[in-house]
Amino acid sequence: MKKKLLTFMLTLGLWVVFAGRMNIQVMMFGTIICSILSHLLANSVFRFVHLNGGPKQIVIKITYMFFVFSAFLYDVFLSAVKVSRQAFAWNPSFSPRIVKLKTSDENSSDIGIFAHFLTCTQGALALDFDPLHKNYVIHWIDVDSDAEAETRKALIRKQEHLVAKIFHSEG
Amino acid sequence: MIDFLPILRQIVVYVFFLTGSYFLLSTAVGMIRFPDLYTRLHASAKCLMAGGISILMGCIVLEGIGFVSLKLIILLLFLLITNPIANHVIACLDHSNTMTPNPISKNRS
Amino acid sequence: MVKKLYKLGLVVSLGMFLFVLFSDIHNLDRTSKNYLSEHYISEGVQETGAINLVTSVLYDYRAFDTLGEATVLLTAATILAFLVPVTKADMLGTTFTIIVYQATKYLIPFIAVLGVYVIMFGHLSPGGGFVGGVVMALIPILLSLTYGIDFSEYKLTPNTKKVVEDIGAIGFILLGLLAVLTGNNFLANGQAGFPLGNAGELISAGLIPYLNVMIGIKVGAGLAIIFNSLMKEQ
Amino acid sequence: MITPGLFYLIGALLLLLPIREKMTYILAILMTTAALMMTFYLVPGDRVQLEFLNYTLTPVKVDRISKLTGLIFTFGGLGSVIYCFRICSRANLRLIFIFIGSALTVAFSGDLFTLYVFWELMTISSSFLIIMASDGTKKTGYYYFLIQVAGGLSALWGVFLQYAATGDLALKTIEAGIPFFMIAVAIKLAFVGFHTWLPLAYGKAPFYVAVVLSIYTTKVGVYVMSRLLPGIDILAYAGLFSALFGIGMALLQTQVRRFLSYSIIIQVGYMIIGISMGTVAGITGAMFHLVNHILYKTVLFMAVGVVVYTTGKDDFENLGIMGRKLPVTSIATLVAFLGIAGVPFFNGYMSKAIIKDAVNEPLLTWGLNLMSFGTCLLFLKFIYYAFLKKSTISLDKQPALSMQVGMGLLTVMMLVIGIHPVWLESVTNMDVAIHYFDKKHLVSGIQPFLWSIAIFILIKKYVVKNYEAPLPYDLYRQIAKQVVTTGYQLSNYHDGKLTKYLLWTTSTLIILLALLLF
Amino acid sequence: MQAAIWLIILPLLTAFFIGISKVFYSYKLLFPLVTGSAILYLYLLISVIDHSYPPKVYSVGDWGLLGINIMVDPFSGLLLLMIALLFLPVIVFSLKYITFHTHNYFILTYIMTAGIAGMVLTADLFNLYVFLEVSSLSSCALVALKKTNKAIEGTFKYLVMSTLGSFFILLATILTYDLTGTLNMAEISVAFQDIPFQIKSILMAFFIFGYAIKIGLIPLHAWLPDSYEESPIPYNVLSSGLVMKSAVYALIRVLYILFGFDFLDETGMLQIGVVWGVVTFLIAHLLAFQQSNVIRLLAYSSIAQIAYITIGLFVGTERGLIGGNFHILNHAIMKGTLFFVIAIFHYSLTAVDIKDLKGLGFRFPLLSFTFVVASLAIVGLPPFNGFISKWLIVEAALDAGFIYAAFSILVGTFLSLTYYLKVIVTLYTKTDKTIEMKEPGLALKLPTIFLGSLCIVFGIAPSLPLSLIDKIPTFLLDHEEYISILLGG
Amino acid sequence: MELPFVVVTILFCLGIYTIITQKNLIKIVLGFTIVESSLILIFVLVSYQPGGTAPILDKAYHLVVDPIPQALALTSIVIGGSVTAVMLALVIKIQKRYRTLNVDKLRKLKG
Amino acid sequence: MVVLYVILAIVLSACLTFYRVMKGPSVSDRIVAMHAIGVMFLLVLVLLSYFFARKIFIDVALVYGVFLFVDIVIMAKYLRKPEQGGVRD
Ligand code: NA
Ligand code: NA
Repeated sequence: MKKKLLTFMLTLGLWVVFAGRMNIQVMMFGTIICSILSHLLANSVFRFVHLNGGPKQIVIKITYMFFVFSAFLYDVFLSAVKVSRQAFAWNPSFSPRIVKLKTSDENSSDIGIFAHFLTCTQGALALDFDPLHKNYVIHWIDVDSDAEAETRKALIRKQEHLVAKIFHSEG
Repeated sequence: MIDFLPILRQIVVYVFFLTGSYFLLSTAVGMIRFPDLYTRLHASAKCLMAGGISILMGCIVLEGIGFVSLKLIILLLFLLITNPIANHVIACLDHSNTMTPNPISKNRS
Repeated sequence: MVKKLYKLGLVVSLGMFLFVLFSDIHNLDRTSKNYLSEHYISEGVQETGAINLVTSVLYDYRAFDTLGEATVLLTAATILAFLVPVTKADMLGTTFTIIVYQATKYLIPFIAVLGVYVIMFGHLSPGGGFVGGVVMALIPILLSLTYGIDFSEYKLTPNTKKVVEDIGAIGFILLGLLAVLTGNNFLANGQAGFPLGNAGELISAGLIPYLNVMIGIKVGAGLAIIFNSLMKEQ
Repeated sequence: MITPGLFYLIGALLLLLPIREKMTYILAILMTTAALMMTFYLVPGDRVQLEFLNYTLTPVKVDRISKLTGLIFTFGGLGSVIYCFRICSRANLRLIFIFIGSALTVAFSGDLFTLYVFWELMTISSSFLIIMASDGTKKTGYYYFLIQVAGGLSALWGVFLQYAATGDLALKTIEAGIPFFMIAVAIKLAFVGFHTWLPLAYGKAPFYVAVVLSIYTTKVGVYVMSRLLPGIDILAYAGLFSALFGIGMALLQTQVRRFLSYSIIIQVGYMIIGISMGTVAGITGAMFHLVNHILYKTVLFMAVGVVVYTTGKDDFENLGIMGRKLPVTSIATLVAFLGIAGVPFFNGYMSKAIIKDAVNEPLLTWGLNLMSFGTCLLFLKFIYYAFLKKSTISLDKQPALSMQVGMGLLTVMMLVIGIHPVWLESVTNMDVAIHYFDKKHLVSGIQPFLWSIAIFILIKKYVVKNYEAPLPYDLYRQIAKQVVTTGYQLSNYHDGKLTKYLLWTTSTLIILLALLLF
Repeated sequence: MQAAIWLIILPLLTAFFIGISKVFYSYKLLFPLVTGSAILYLYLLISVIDHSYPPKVYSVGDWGLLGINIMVDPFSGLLLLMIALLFLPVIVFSLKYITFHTHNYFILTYIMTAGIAGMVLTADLFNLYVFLEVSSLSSCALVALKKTNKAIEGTFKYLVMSTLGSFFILLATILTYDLTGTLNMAEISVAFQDIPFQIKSILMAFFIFGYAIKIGLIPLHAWLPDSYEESPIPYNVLSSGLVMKSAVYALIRVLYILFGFDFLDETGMLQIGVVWGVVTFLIAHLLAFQQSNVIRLLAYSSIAQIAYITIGLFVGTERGLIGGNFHILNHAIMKGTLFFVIAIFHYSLTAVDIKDLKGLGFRFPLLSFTFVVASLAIVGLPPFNGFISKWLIVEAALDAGFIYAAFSILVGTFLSLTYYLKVIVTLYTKTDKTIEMKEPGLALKLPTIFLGSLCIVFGIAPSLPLSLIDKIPTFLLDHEEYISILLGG
Repeated sequence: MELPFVVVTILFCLGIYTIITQKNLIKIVLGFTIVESSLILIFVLVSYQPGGTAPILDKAYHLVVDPIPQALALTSIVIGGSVTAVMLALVIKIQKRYRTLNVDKLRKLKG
Repeated sequence: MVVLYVILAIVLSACLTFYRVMKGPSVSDRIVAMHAIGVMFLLVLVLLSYFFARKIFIDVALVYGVFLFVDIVIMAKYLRKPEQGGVRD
């Protein structure tokens, strides 16, 4: 029921934004349509998301999310600057390598979301995911030494933990 | 008294547009200049993303508060979700095609 | 070699004829006003209640064309449905990772709302039944792409899609026949007394939104059939 | 008033009913007799008019010539139907009825449209008679049908030209498109060069079909020629040439029916000459000759039919069955022989006399004499094999009674006309003012016959010899082969390659554009 | 005139309902749905044909000249008459004959018929294109129905060619709109009077090219026999009877109404059309003779017959139009009969090659007789219907000075006899082979004999259809009348 | 204003050229889509008016383009798409059956 | 006016990126480039709605974005090398 409600809220929000207006007609249609949609889709969308916290926890989470999101945006720009510098460099040099990174996440939502973090930030690229061994296959664009790779990996693990914290409830 | 806010807003918009154009151009240059697929994917994943975000942010600021901005935010979120996926999908295609670490990546140019 | 040259000559001469035609048309001194489009632009909103004139042409002035076009799409879907073999199997393709699965999951409600919005607001903003239907069709298409045809057809069986498509087409005709019930011509809208409402509102333009919905349903189902059929192989 | 042909056509329809065999005979006799009676009581000058499409058609128009033709057609119909109804199938009888009915309708048609329609109907029904007869006649039927339709189409083209020139479809002497009518008639008449179908059809078809065909096919041609193309001088010489060619070819035949077929060409020569004179006497003579010819040639075909029926073959040798075991047939054959030879007091004599009288060109007169002589010579061969030569052929089965009745009927009529030729004139009100049995005619009639006997005795071994029939050169087959080869080449271009088809398509577009712009 | 719109809606509704009934009721509902609808359709057709003179206009959506109009005049009445004569027999025949993809067959057949009815009725240029596509695409689908290799190949060729044609029609349609600012045929026709010659000629060439592909004039014909060969034979009845004819109809409509007779005369299109027709049927006859497959033979024969129709319609006189239109009707009937008979042979003993027909004349006497009648009719021998229409065409051609065309038609008649006779002779050749065969029921025989008897009836009493056809030239040769009615409606 | 027409002409002819010269079935289908797009482009050109925008008459417009060709274009796109889909389905089918994409190998029907 | 310059800049980058589409060398390269161009055009669409002052175009951009994504997914799924089951030339 919670999932349905959440889906309903989200879709209704989308609907209102799309409609670009708030009036009785839009809300009426929106209610009908979004309830149908949430009825149909809720279970498949939020299959692995557990929503067992009170409203307070949700508020905290959302604040948390906002911070992470900002940091994420910042990271995106940072890595973009790195890459674009390479693009305009007179003599661009790369030291690419492909590594496997084991993840501790059990939740597929987290795995999916973390792939975004991997790809958008860090100069990394999520190439593949091996569901059997829970290995990300990652492509790094500028890693010179093994030591640097290890520090990077550590960084990634840290972030992974962070992501898991937001989306995966501890209960 | 000079209305300070619009000018500030104008400046912010300019800055966003400028960074956006820069990142998009660097995407294009990266696309041309980068030596192999994966590095090009980096250009596509990061510079393009940043460029897109910048331009859309610029538009949002230009627009101000309203439904249109919300729409643009949704578009931004959408790009944020789909762009990495798209890149991943392409990478995945190539990765599963070759099944071996890319030999080109050993070379330094 | 001679054959290739001959073909090239043919095409070049065709191009010359076309160019002559176009430049003739371009140089034509056209003083007379194009009364039809003038009328549509100046009166269209009042007459049909839709502020998107393309929609008002598609679903009111020339709604009959739309019926024919929907039929073409239905025919294509029918052909593809029977051309593919009964045994189902995915066409060989890259299998995606869990990362894609997750993204698809979150995208589906987004696409659904977008599709419904495009369909429902067809008379107010760019879009309409066709585009919206295509957007809706992306849902089963994405399902097929990421989870495979079997899953997609388990969620939405081909028979369901076929029935939905037929219902959309029948609905379109029945809406057109509503006007006949009131003693007017087929597909009449404002003339048959359907309230056109205030132009620009969601509930306005008489039958047009409902026609849009029907076409949306039909196109969505039809395209899904077409796509899934093209993906299958023996 | 209706055309007598309608009786036959209705009869064909009635034959569709599932009636018993006896009823079939009764029906056949009833209908044929009714047609005969009807024709007899037709009054020259009667006509029926009908609105069809934008034309006023005259499906029935009676005058003396058509009445004469109609009489002999219906009489021949009676005889031949009686002759064959026991031995042919119901379906074939139906076709025969349609065939005779159409021929009769042609004879009474008053406009070119009706003429053409029933002309083609004759073609169709006779072709199917040949095609359906047996597996051996398929190719013959195919050939026959095509040739006849070619003739018909030629006539149709003539009709169109005539209509375009005169705005009238009435049946009268043709003004425009004469060559096309000539071709049409020539094919029907089996004129030399257009004769290829005749020996094939009559030689291969079942004997009863040959009997029926021989009565009408060529004779309708003669009738139509008398209507549409009278008085064209050059045709007289052509007719003579055709007849002489017929004599030569007939001499070389080993099959009796083929032999009789070529002899038709000779006899038709007489009629052509008569019609080409363009005078009343000439045309009347030709029409009388048509009557006589129908009588004796039918009887001869019937007799040969009996031979085929009883012995299974129609080689000259098989004729030997006559004389001893087939009395009626033998008598009929003799009468017919004397008739065809033009011996006085037999029927051929009168019409030949009229035609000779009408001709005043010395060359033609000589030609006629030569033709008479040739005919006699040829038929002496026939008689020789039938009655004089020793034969060991044995009878397989007795001829049907109906066959003999049909044959007898015609034989009696031959004798009547032969002995009292004026009767024929009086029946049809066609007085040619000629004393048939005065000295001049008697002498000129008997002379060729006597000469031929003398010559026959002199060169008997050359005449009665069974020649190796030469392989006929057939121009039409050669042309057809060329056409089929062209088709084959064209078909080869359609090799299934879509690119090729698309190329044709685009080329067409450019050509079309060019044509329309410049 | 409400009935006119039903002519398009009813088949569509039926098709959609068949689609639904397939899922929920399988075969239970098919028979009543299909036959009931076909009978109702026949009733509607007759009532519309009855009111086709004087012409009437029906404005879809009540928009008048602002929207799409459909119009019934004698010319469309003739095409509707053909649907009336062919559709119910084909449906009855197919119910027994079609044993594969039955639902799809009927869905597509109904959609195709709706498309043809739409093409015939519409007075709007773009609407014409839309319905043309409806009918061509469904027609393609029917060709592919058997899904054999040949069927797929034939469909592909058909689709490629037909789409190529459609492109040019669409191109011409767009440009026509650009030039005139309207899509209503009457308004276009009025506006076209001021358009320069050169533009109009090129546009006309595009229209002609596009439709000629669908008509199958040589050398644009290659798809036609290929698409016929492996398609379900009852579909061929509709294809040669209605699909090709509707393309002819559309072409004539466009040429005579949009461009007008005077323009056709001026550009020499009449001459081109007649010559094209002559070339087409001469070659088609030669090709037909080469075929060993009866269906291909009949397909080539269709091409030839369409060429006769083309000549009749391009002669440019009243008589020519009457003759051409009568031949349109007659060809539908004759070819329908022939295809039906072959379909029965195919149904009973899967015979499609000429040599397979050996001896069937004795096994199926009545059907073979029907075949003979229809083939003699199509050859153009009296006293059957084909003869009358050919007579009219030849007369008109002579009248208008096309002597070579008139003469060639007679030559063509002879050529066509050569191959039809080949088939007939084979039918009546005895054979010792004993073959297993299915007994064709009344459902197969009745439609065949119905059409076959029409060959005779229309031959003996041509005034029956001609009373309708005689009124056609009024609205084609002088398009002013058509235009004024359409503008007034 | 001549340039768009030149482009359209070139595009159209390119499509036709592809159709008639290419042997690969997929490429032929591509040729069809090229021609189709050129036709859509003509629609756009026909409806174009200097300074005009999309014919949606909300508050913010001053000059709009002709809506009719736009509607017709939409119709043509759908029809063209349907046809292309059917063509592709047939191509797939042919590939399965004939094991080739060469159009010249499609020669079961001839004569 | 600044919007126009931005649009021009984006179009320029799109044109530059098109070089990669033409050059390849692998299918994946082309797809990446196509995707980049697609995103650029999406941005152009958004900016055009400002240029023409018609906000409704943003809807178009949204729909286009969805299509773009699905397109890339389809291409990635089926455009593979022949030896791995892709469509042969
Ligand atoms: Na309406
Ligand atoms: Na439409």
